[in-house]
Amino acid sequence: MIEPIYALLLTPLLAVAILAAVSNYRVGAAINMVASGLSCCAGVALLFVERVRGDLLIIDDFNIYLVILTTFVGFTTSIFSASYIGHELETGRLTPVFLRFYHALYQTMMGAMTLALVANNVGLLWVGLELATLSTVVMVGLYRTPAAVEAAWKYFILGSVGIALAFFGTILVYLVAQDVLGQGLAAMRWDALVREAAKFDPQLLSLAFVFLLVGYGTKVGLAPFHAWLPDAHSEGPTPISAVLSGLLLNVGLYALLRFKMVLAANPAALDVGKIMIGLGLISVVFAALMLYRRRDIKRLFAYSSIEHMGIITFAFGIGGPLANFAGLLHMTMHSLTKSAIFFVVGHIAQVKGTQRLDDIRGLSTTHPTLAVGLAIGVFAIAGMPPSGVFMSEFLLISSSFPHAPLLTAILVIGVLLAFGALVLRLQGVLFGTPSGERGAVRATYIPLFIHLAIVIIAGLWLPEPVIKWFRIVAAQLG
Amino acid sequence: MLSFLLLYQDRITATLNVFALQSVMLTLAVAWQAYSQGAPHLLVTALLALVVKGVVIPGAMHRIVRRLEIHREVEQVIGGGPTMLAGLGLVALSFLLVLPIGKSGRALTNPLVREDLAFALAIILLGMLMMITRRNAVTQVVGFMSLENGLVLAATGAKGMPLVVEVSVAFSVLITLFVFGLFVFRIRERFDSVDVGALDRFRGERGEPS
Amino acid sequence: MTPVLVESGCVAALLAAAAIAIALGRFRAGSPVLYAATLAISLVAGGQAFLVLLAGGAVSDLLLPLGLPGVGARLRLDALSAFFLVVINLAGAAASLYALGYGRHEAAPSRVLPFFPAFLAGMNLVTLAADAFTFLLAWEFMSLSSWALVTAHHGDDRNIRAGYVYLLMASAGTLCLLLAFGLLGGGGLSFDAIRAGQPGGVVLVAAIILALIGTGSKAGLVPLHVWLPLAHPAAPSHVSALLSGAMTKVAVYGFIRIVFDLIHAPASWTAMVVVAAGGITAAIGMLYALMQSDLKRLLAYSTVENIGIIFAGLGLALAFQANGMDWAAALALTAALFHAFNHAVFKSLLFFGVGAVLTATGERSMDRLGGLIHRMPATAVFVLIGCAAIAALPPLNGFVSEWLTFQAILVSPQLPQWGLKFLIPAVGALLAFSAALTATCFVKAFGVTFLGRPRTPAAETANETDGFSLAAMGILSALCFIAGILPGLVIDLLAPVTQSLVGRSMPVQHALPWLSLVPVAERSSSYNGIILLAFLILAGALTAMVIHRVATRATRRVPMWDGGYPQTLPATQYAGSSFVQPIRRVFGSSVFILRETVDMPRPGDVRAGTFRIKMIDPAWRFAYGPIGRLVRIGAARLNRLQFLTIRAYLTLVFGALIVLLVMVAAWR
Amino acid sequence: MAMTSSMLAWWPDLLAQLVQMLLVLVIAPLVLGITRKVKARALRRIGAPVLQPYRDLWKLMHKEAVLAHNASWLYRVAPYFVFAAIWVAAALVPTYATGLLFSWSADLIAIVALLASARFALALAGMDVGTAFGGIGSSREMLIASLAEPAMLLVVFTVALVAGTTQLSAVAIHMVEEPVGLRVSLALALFAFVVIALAENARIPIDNPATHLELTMVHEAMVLEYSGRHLAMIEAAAALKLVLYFSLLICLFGPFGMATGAQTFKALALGLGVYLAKILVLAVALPVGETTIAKMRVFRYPVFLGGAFAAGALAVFLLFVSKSF
Repeated sequence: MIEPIYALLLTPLLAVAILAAVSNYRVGAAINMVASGLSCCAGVALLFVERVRGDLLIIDDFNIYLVILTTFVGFTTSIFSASYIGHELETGRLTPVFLRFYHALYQTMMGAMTLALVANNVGLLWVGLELATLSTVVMVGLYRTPAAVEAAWKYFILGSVGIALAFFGTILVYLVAQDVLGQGLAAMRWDALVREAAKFDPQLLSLAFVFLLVGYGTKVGLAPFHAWLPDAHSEGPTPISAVLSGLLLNVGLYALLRFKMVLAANPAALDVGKIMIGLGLISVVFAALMLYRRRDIKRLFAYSSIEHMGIITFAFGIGGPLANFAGLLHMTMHSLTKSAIFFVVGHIAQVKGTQRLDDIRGLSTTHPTLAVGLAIGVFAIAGMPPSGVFMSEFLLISSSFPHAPLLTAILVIGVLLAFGALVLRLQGVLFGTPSGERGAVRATYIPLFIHLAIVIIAGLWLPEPVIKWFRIVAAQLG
Repeated sequence: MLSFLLLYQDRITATLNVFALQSVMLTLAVAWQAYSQGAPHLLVTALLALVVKGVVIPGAMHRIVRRLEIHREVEQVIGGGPTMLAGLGLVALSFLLVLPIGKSGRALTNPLVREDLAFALAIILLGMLMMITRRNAVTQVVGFMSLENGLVLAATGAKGMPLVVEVSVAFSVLITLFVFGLFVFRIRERFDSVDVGALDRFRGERGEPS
Repeated sequence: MTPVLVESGCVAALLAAAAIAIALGRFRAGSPVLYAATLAISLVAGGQAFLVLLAGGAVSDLLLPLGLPGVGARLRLDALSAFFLVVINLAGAAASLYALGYGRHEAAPSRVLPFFPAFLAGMNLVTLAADAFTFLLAWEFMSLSSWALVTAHHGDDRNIRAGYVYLLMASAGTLCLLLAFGLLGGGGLSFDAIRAGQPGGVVLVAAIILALIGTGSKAGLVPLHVWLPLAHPAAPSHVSALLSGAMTKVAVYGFIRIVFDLIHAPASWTAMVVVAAGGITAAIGMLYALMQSDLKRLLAYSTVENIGIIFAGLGLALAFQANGMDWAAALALTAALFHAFNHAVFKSLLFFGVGAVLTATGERSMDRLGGLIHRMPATAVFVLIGCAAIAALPPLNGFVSEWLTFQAILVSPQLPQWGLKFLIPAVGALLAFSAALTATCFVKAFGVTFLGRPRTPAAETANETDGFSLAAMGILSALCFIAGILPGLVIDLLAPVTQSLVGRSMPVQHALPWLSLVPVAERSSSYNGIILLAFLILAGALTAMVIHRVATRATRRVPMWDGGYPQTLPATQYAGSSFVQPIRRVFGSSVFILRETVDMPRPGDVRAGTFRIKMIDPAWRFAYGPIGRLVRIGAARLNRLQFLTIRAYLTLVFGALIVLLVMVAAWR
Repeated sequence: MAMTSSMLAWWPDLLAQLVQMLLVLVIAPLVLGITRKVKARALRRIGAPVLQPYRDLWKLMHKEAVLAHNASWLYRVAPYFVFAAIWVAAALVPTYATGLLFSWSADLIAIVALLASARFALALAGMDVGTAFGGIGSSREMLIASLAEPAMLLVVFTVALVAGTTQLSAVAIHMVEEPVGLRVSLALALFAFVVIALAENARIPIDNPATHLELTMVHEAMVLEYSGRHLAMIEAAAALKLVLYFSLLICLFGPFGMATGAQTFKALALGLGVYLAKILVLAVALPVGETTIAKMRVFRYPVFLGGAFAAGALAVFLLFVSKSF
């Protein structure tokens, strides 16, 4: 019996090799699904084996659920994309050749992200993230329309600058660590870093964190490093948008949080909380206002992703067990909900033949099921009960208001603004005289409604182990 | 440091040459590091830097430039003077940042690291400055490259940083080059110049009433 | 089988009904089945709560392993929730009964059926919730399901806009409540914990204000009332009845729960705020109700007025409580609760009546109706009773609760604070003013709609509505009478509630001779509905008999006289807008922003003259309009950021980096 | 007190009550006749005999009622209801004795509300046939009412502040037995009350009971369609209302001589005499006052009644200043 963690890493690798070879897209999609399913199983299997804590790899309370989440969403997304790409082929937006690319890259990205998550080594983490970014860059440019190329280009430049800065930050961290931990891999191990953080040079550590913040912040899509995000979401294939919003942002945030743990363990270092609060608030308010003028449905939800990343960053910036708990919960809920939204949006765009919000009307009369899915998704993401997002926002606001009334007030205003914009657009899409052809949908609702069901259940009841993990991690985050 | 030259240049080919020069300097620096730290594997990095950044990339860039018949002079957004001033400010800032390190708490073992950290920081910042002051895709690439140079400098300055890092650096640079070439090429075939500003034509939602 | 278990079972049943209704929506017979189910469930829930209230409001708890980690979902049934459960489920049952008939006319039942039970479930759950999370969850769920009902008829853009405004206001209110709970819940988010740990000073005040805003936005306090007149017309009539009759009461419940139960010692000046808000709301709401010609909008604004009266009563209770005058607090609180009950009854009744008119004629604007008393006699009688009740005319129930409120106001001079001394009589005058305006308003509403001559063919050929609707209206009218002539019974039912909230209850009433009503002391004031009613009937019948005996009873039917020059055109009758023209003239300049444009053709000119009135609610002009504009401008400004070049974005990143670096450099 | 006493021996009280009911009913037309006569004399006219109102009512009752075709049941019921309501209200105001059996079943506010319901019914009846006049009448009537009620409440408030009750008999007792003395606030309240009374009884300057010129009509326009016994009921109700307000005035501001203590026959007789005298005075004073002023335009009502409102408010606040709780 092989260790699940290696299965976790090897499955995508094998899949890439195979997919690169397979030319038939149906087979490719099938393999894609199988591979993602296997990694998902591997991820779940992690629960039942004892925790790994090696030189390169680590499994602890923090990343275990993120791994499961990532592989799970990857799995559902692969199911969705299987039903999605068929339509794309018919409309001729994609050719089998590109699909070959697509599937191979999909697995690359999944593997890279998993790697970044389970890495116990700052360098390895960085490699994984970079790999994931580059593969998504190519996928964003997949349609080869001018807009797509431009989006990919933008994504690429900003992404690689971010990468470079993050790398510099990583080097600095190593520099700061090597004095204490000695040279070599030892100085890059998470557990070691956190353990010894108190002894580090605060100045250099803070400097490092600034670079890491800007670098990985670009991945997370915080304003003002967000520029790549909306275009990349709106121009790439929808499954990729789902994965970007649902997973990549999370992984970037994960990296940031790991480093925040290190700084939190060093009392003399710069108080990063304030910076994160600032960035978070900027992102929330900015994104909320940007929502009002959107005409492209996918771009709309891309901005909503920015807003939520802002909320999460704010939560971790506030700190404290409750706020951190809320942040973690919000991370999870957001990735589930947002990917679900992108599933349904993808189908809507296909049946209506457009992504322009103005051309999508009266969905509730033409495609009730899609309409219901969209409505649930949007209300869930807007923080209406019963959804996990509501629970996390409840925790966050109610816990942070007494301590930071003014900041929380700003946050609340931002949330309200975003809510207004989303509902406005939602009503525009759902109601009114139907537009476009009422063609039948060939959509798989399974992933969509599985996600929504999880979100709603989580809004009413959280399983005990999850609460335990969150509590522990929240405590570590300080 | 040679980055100033980079900022100063107004012609692409010249820019490339200076970049090659910078890379060579970097090679020397890294080699020196290798010698001083007595870490032979850094020589690999030096060699890597020399070959890739000193020879291959400039060559490739020249080829691209030639193939695209890009008009020779670079359109700068800001004039040379202000750019230089900004560059000076950035260098000052980087030194300011690095100096206090080690004062507080445990001192870093050798001062060399600190200086070379300062230089690396400076190069990185200057590289970014270059990226944002130039319109031209190729020069942006060059700016990015010099940024990477700074990284390598810093990486090698860090004692005994495992090999995985250099590998990843080189790896990233290669992919970088590959994808850049890809995109420059594509942009070439889509638009009639590699002017990044031209891309804005293709953005939706401009000026639509709410 | 504790009561709370029964109630939560009813909630679960309602939710299940909602789930089933998704399937039922397709069948023809679906809607009667569903409404029958909701009727049954509401009766069970209401009956259980009634029993609890009769038994003196014994508290029963339930802790579900759901909800917030560490807190759990706590449900509790005490006197207060029991009373509001009675109110809600009474309205719910009536609405269901009504909908058994009315629901047949629904065009798209699949848009209404699933959400109706969900809405009821949400309202019930709010009153049961005993921790902040469950409370807000149910609260938002209630808003959401009712939003779906408001936008059910989405063909009309106005309905969509109504839904939007409604949901936005609701969400804003919820956020305010959330903040309030954040301030109160220092020690924990279960209500017990909140009661235990009391913040002091400015925090408490902020919490109270936030709670007032939060619940007020749902109840419709001016200037947070703007969604009512939009949302109530949009929804189907039985839903409008629930929105107006039940949901605003849930908001009142929320306010009482937070301010009276969770917070022990409110400052006296918060009472001033509440009283003033109530008085202003009452007057403004009624003035605007007067100006409406759309019957449903009129009822919506009148709901605003009644909410004002209720909040004035609550404010009085706060004032008395703050000064330790328990008995007066009990009186004021009883008045407020009694009025909440009454309003639920007669407002539902009136909405049902309007719904009947709507189905019979397809018209909601009174200026296109008239003479319906001949075509729909039964409906006319019930609506007349409703109008009389809401106009606070004895011997109906509306009068009793307003009378009690006035009694509470008459006690106010004993308050030590001068501010309150001077404020409360003024508010009392405002309430009297609004009461008189209410009479005017409903004379207009009933007179123009049911009396006179039909103004359109639709009104001429209207037919009486179905039996279920009439049954629902009849039951409610009967309640108006019973609560009016036997107020003592209701007040005694309220005793446990006030007992639990202000530690005192009004003197026991039902033991008094002649079943009369003595709020404070027999010497100061008393009222007896039965005797008045008996007197009226006696005197009326007596005179009628005498005259018919002694004098003649001969009558002759002729064309109307009208001062000798009868105008046969129905259009020459006084219409709604002309009826209130004097009042419009009197208050037009001060309260309303209105523009009258008269276009009178010169003699010999054949074109028709026109007369237009444009009225804008100042709340829109001065509060919501500017906010909307601000957001739009901000969005437009920021939107430029979408169109920068990559270089510019890089510059942003670079700039941010530099700023952070400088921060680090400076921080050391 | 009333209730408890009513428990013990309530026959005398019941008797007093019945006498009171009949009394107001009987004297109402007379009062109306007197006012008309006095007014006529003041205008240098002979005027109709004092007993004319009785004759009018009698005649009207025996005429057949003429109804419009589309008059509904409400139109026919309204007059009786109005009459009954006002009669009951009048019966509950202590006039010559406080020991009425049922006076406690409705306090001052309730009585005001009873009048309001009478007005409600009448206004509806005015709109029933669907004539322009009816509409005008109802509309203006309701306007006046809604302007008058706040002022009325303030008067009530003042009285309640002085007497500590809104129970009319209790107020009367308090005014008689306690040393209330002359208060500025009471005077102001009195002024406000007079204004309100004028408005409510459709007297000059608000309305002119004698005119049938459509522009000036308010009350008369509302009942323009009525005829026969229905009209008789309404006329009688109007007369009763006048008496009611007179007795309210007396009971609130000048209840001296009223039989407050033990209901001995002597005391009752005395009270009755005093009461009739007071009524007579008022019935003379009213038309005299009326002849000195002119009817005002509809849109000056707010100013007029606003004055009443101001007076009432002033009265309340003055009381706060004078009384220090």
